[in-house]
Amino acid sequence: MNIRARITGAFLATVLSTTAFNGAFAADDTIKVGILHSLSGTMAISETTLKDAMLMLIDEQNKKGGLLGKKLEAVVVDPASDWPLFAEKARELVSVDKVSAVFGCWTSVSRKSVLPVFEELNSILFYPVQYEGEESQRNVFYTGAAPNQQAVPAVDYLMENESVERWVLAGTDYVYPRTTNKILEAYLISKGVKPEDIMINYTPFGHSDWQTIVSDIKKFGSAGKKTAVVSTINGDANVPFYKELANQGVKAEDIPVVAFSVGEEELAGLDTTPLVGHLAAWNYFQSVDTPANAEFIKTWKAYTKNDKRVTNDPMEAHYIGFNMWLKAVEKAGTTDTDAVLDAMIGVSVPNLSGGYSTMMPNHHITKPVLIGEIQSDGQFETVWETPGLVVGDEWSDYLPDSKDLIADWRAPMSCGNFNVATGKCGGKGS
Amino acid sequence: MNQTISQTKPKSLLYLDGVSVSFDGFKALNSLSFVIEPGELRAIIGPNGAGKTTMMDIITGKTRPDEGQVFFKGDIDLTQRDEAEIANLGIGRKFQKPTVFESHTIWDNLELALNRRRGVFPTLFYRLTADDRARIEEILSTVRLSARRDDLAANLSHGQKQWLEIGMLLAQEPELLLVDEPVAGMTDAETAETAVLLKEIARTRSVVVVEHDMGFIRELGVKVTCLAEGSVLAEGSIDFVSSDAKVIENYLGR
Amino acid sequence: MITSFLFKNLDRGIIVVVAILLGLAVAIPALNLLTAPDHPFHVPTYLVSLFGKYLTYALLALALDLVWGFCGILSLGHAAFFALGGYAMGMYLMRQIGARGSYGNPLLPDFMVFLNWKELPWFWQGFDMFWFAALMVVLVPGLLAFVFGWFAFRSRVNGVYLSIITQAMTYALLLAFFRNDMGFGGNNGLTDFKDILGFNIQAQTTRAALFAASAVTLASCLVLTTAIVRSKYGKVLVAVRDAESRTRFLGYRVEHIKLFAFTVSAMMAGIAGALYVPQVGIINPGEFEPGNSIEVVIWTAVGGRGTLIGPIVGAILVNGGKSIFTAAFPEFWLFALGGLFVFVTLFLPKGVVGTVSAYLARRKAQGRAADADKLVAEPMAAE
Amino acid sequence: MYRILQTLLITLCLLVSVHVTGLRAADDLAALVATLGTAKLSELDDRIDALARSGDARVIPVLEALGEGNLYTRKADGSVFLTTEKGASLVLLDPLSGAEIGEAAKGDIQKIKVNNSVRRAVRSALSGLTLFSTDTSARLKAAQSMRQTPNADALEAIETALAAEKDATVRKTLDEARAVTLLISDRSDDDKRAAIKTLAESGGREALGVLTSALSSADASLKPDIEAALQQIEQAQVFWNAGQNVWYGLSLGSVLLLAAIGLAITFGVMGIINMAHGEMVMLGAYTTFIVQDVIRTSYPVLFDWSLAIALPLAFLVTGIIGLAIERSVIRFLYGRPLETLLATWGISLILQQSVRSIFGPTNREVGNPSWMAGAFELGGLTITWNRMWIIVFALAVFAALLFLLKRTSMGLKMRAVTQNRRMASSMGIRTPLVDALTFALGSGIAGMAGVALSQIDNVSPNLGQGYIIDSFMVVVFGGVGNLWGTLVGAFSLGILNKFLEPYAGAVLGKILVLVLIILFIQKKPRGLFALKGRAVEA
Repeated sequence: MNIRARITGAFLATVLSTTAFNGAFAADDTIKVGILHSLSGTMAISETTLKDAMLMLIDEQNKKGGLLGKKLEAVVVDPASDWPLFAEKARELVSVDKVSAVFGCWTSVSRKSVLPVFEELNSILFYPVQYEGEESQRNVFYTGAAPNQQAVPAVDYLMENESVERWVLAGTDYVYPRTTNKILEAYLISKGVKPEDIMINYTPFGHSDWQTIVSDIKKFGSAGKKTAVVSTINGDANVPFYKELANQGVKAEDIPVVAFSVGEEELAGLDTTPLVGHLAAWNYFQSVDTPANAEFIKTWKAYTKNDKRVTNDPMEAHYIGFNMWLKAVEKAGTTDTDAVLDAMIGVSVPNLSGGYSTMMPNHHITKPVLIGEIQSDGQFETVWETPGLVVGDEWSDYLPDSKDLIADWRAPMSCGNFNVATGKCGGKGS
Repeated sequence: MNQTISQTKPKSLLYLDGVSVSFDGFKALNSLSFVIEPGELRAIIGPNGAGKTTMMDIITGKTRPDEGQVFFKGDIDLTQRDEAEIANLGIGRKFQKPTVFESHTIWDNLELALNRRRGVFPTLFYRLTADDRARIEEILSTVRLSARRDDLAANLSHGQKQWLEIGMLLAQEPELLLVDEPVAGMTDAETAETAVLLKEIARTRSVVVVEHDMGFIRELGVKVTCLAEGSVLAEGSIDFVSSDAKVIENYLGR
Repeated sequence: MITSFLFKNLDRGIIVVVAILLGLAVAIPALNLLTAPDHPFHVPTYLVSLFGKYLTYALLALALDLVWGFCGILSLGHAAFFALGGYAMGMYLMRQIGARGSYGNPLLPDFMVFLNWKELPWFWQGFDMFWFAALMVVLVPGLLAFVFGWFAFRSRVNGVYLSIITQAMTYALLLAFFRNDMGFGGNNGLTDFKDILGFNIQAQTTRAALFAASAVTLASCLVLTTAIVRSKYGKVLVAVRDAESRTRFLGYRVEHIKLFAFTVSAMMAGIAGALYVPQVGIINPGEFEPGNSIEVVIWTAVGGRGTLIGPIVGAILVNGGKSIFTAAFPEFWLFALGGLFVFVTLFLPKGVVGTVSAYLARRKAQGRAADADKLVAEPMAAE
Repeated sequence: MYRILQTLLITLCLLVSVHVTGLRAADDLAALVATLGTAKLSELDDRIDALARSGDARVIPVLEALGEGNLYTRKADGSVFLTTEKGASLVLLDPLSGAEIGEAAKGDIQKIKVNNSVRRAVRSALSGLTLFSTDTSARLKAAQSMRQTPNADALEAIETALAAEKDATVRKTLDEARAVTLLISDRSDDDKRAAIKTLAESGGREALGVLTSALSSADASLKPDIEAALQQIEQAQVFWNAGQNVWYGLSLGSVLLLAAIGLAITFGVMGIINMAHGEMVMLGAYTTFIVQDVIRTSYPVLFDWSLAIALPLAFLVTGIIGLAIERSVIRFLYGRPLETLLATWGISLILQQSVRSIFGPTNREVGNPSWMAGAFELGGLTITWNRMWIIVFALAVFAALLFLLKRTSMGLKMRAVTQNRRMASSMGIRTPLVDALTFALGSGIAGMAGVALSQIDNVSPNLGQGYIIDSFMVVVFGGVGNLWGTLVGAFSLGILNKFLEPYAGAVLGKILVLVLIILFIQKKPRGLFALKGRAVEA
């Protein structure tokens, strides 16, 4: 017998048995919650915070006595910013660790990668990040903003309050900016903006040399019309972008930049003094002055033992999503997926900006939209707010192919892409 | 001189005329010309940097000359061909440092060197025939390595590696063999045996030997060409060359 | 026939590995499908896919070993061939979705509808047929490797320079596939697959079948590479690795020798990618990441380059470790992984398999112990 | 004589008017300021306007504070204060006199909210008020602001200021501001024609913008003039654009050079495929962060010196880490370059994760010292200070390294060891020490590069990953083992990239550059400045 072969066999056997028995020994006196956020790799920069936030929420809930009389137990894995690994880890969480729900993902591609897993194994995912929409899946709850909860109101604000006539839509070349810009372009043209007054620019991930593009923006902005930049630039590339803006002297008073992916966390890496007045659109700012938020920030700082840790919008989304899930499980009296899925729709919990967010039948939630200006202390000052709550619109009304689609997961329709023109559900389960 | 050389071109085996090459301004060869006849055993001597190795590089296609002509068998222009083509034309080369395939057995080294079709597919579907086997056995005994055929070449002594390399060149069945310092690092006994071996080989083909060891060259007893600063200094019998004043000054005298 | 003792030994090892692979191809699907979930020998579907993925990685590592371990070409772009094979398969799977996409467009994949494309680009034609896609799985990476290798080997780009330009190649492809204008789904890549050859891709039986297909493919490729490596051509490959100019002066056209191995290796990598995609359910430009190619090199090194079993063992070891550690120590697994690479290069330069087989050979035949070392001699010794 | 008289007269008038209004409106002013506290965001513009019209210099600090978001109002009564921090509470100052008038807890008072339109109003109000300031830079700022946001009402004030101005730069700016303002005023067409001419001569994008917007509203008779001026400016811009691309290329090249130069030592000279090189750069950037953090909390006055302090520290920190890596791992791997790739890749994973564990995964803030912030105009070029200093720094590092290698005995030993280890060792050079120091030098230089890169990029654990591939491309493109090759390689790739970017876009441009590198290596398999001859082949 060959030792090499023996070792190979032994290894396979070990992996097999250890992982298989993991599942067999799953304790029954706790309810497990999966946390699927990258702790290493390129996305760790954004996602690690969300892991901490979830751990805190679970911790707090356990202090309040857990759920259905059981303690909650967090299961943390590291999908390492590797998209196929997201699918593998999701599968592991659901089928090996037997978690009742998973909170996780940041990028669209990671969500796309795990969708089939949740569908196949019939489990629940809470997705906390603003995204491009064009999706509604039975097993996923979207607690971040859809484009109509962020992008469109921001553009409205700039048109009305800053009388902007010329638009630069700058983004990283991936689906979220592409879609958002497509929606915005259609929206702007419907509002009478001329196509030549719209400049669209895409850059690669992690782009760090912004000299040419900032100078192009300045050039575009010197045509005698008030110009604004709508930025869907992704996380990492923002710091060098803002540094270049500041250095080339693009002031918010002249060419304001409104961003959809820049929050408190991103600004923590920047000296914001030269950026005062640039804008961001979110559904939550740390500076929101409500008792619930003050409490949340206090708990967060205590939990992380760091007085400088900031809070941000996706954290609030997890806060809302987690509380909704708790409520739905209590309502259903079980963590059984189908029962919870039914119970979720219509659940309403307080958000951190002083109102209530409700889970709609399309698995998106209602949120207020806030426009904030960057302050010199790295926080946002809310300068405008939608008068009421905005319902997340999964299929955009401004895209020709999706304007006829709606999602409604209540029986009897129970469909994620119902075509109101043809009266048919487009594809079962997609 | 050029005129006499060009007359010899058609019947010569190897013909170099006015070959020059320089590296970063350093002239390694300076209008070098000489001729090797079929069946000739020629020794080449010269101080370090005289251009001996560069000359071999030019003949085997490793280096392209800046100017000058190099012809094989009268009309084959070697400057237009690469190493593999030149090797397949029948020019074999032994390196200064013995270079054998250390992770192959002695047998495999010879099998690889054997003059058979060398394309991807012929080698992929190659089967060892009785003829080939006999040929390898023969070479093994010629280079006195029969007993170690299954050993890895890496485990041979320095002298044995030199012999293996010579054996590989024999397997290649070249018409012209270029041998760079074959006895460097050998014991006296090995040196003497190598001289016998080379003379044996030269019976069936032309051989050019580059060597420092004057004793060895004397033992070979052949025509000697002395190179210095990239061109021919003197040519003739060993006694004639070693009494040449320029050679003494440039090489032997030092 | 004269074959050295060691080769005989290795051949036996390969027979054993092939047998194990074929055994697994039967046993794992059987244990998954035929036993009840609470049976002690039941293999959960989750593990079937996971092991299937490891096997495709093993195939990729084997492909790399053919060029690196045996020919000394350190390609830092092998993940590119893997990804191209994966994309070819992904395109087939996308076309299989048909009208079941979110927008219900019978012809265009969702992401094209999304980006307002009106018709299918020319390079998507034909991918609705499996045979065509299967052909592309080997042809596209093969052709890229052939063209790339043709230029690089002819110009005698060697060693580190070659490694760096293969890295440039995969990096350029990464950036290109990220572009939404390319028509390959941009950053999201291709996903949301439904069927393969008419079978539901999420079905337990399909997964088991895919696992079996991976195991059988790996076994066949192992046999194929063994045949290549054991042939005279294989000896020439090693000769090129150890003493390139010697080989050239013997009259071998080194560029052709290298080109063939490089192309075959790329095709194998493409097949690995094609088997990988339906099992993980997504292919996206992240697979072109230069870091991925480096990881393949590391699997091979950990297992033992220049041995055929080594890369297979290495790929399974490292990825198995990654699966376990990312769950067990999510915060610290990178320390373990990084430490492993340092450890292996410092203390196991021949890799796990190389070290074990050298040790075995020493014990079994002490007189010939020294030879055993050279079985996995340093490929870089010459150049 | 006449001019002096005129100036005197104007000054006198101004003084008198300020004095008179001052007497009359001391109370009015305080009342006006007080209204800021209770105004809604939409009403603020009018209040600011009213304050500006008072023309009182005491308004300036109030407006400045408002614009910067430093003006507070007491929640209880809506009165308005400037504040300074004092422990947990704030000291309240009277906005007009600056006198201390008490203290308040932070919760009791609140910032007066401003937005961009308020800031714009503040800016234009301030420019009117500071146009006659005695401080040249304040006048320049005012003039620039007026040029940027022209206001027809201010035309006469500009002309008055222009007549009195002595400083050439301010004069030029004022002149342009006057032209811009004149274009939107109701002056005669001849005056406007002259203004168009002034603008055409001054050139630049701002003039382009002003003229373009004037084109739509101008009289038909003026249009040909404007169009001609536009054409003239655009022609000049073509030239400046090319210049701008070269500058951007140089700047990108300098970043590439900085990133690659340490690698040119560890990889180029020593032959180690150092995948942990990027992490050395990252550690240098984190050193800068720590230095700035200490300075910020303990010695804020030193902030402008933070980079100067960070540089040697970064060199030391990364140099020592490099030394440790060499001693513990790399020294066992000499002669096996491809294995160094594996080991250093492992090290890079460990370093990244260590930084992530210690500093957290998020970006850390590294600020620009004042001398690295902002930009200046050079002809039609906008040159940002940070980019310029980085170019200077990159070249300085390069020169120092060249000097070290070519002119010092340490450099001689380094070259000797890397070229022929055995020979060097037999000549009595302690090769292990030289190896260790060479690797430490390469790492230390990477760390210094990190200090510079922290000024333009994210300081996050991923920082190094972004540069490692580019660095290898630069070194290989330039020719391994040749510092000059690295220099030329970095700048040519930088400039090539920047010339491709406007046509092909950032992504395609980068792909093209990579393809060109691949093709180039076919042509010159050993890079731009390859070593030739037999030595290389051995």
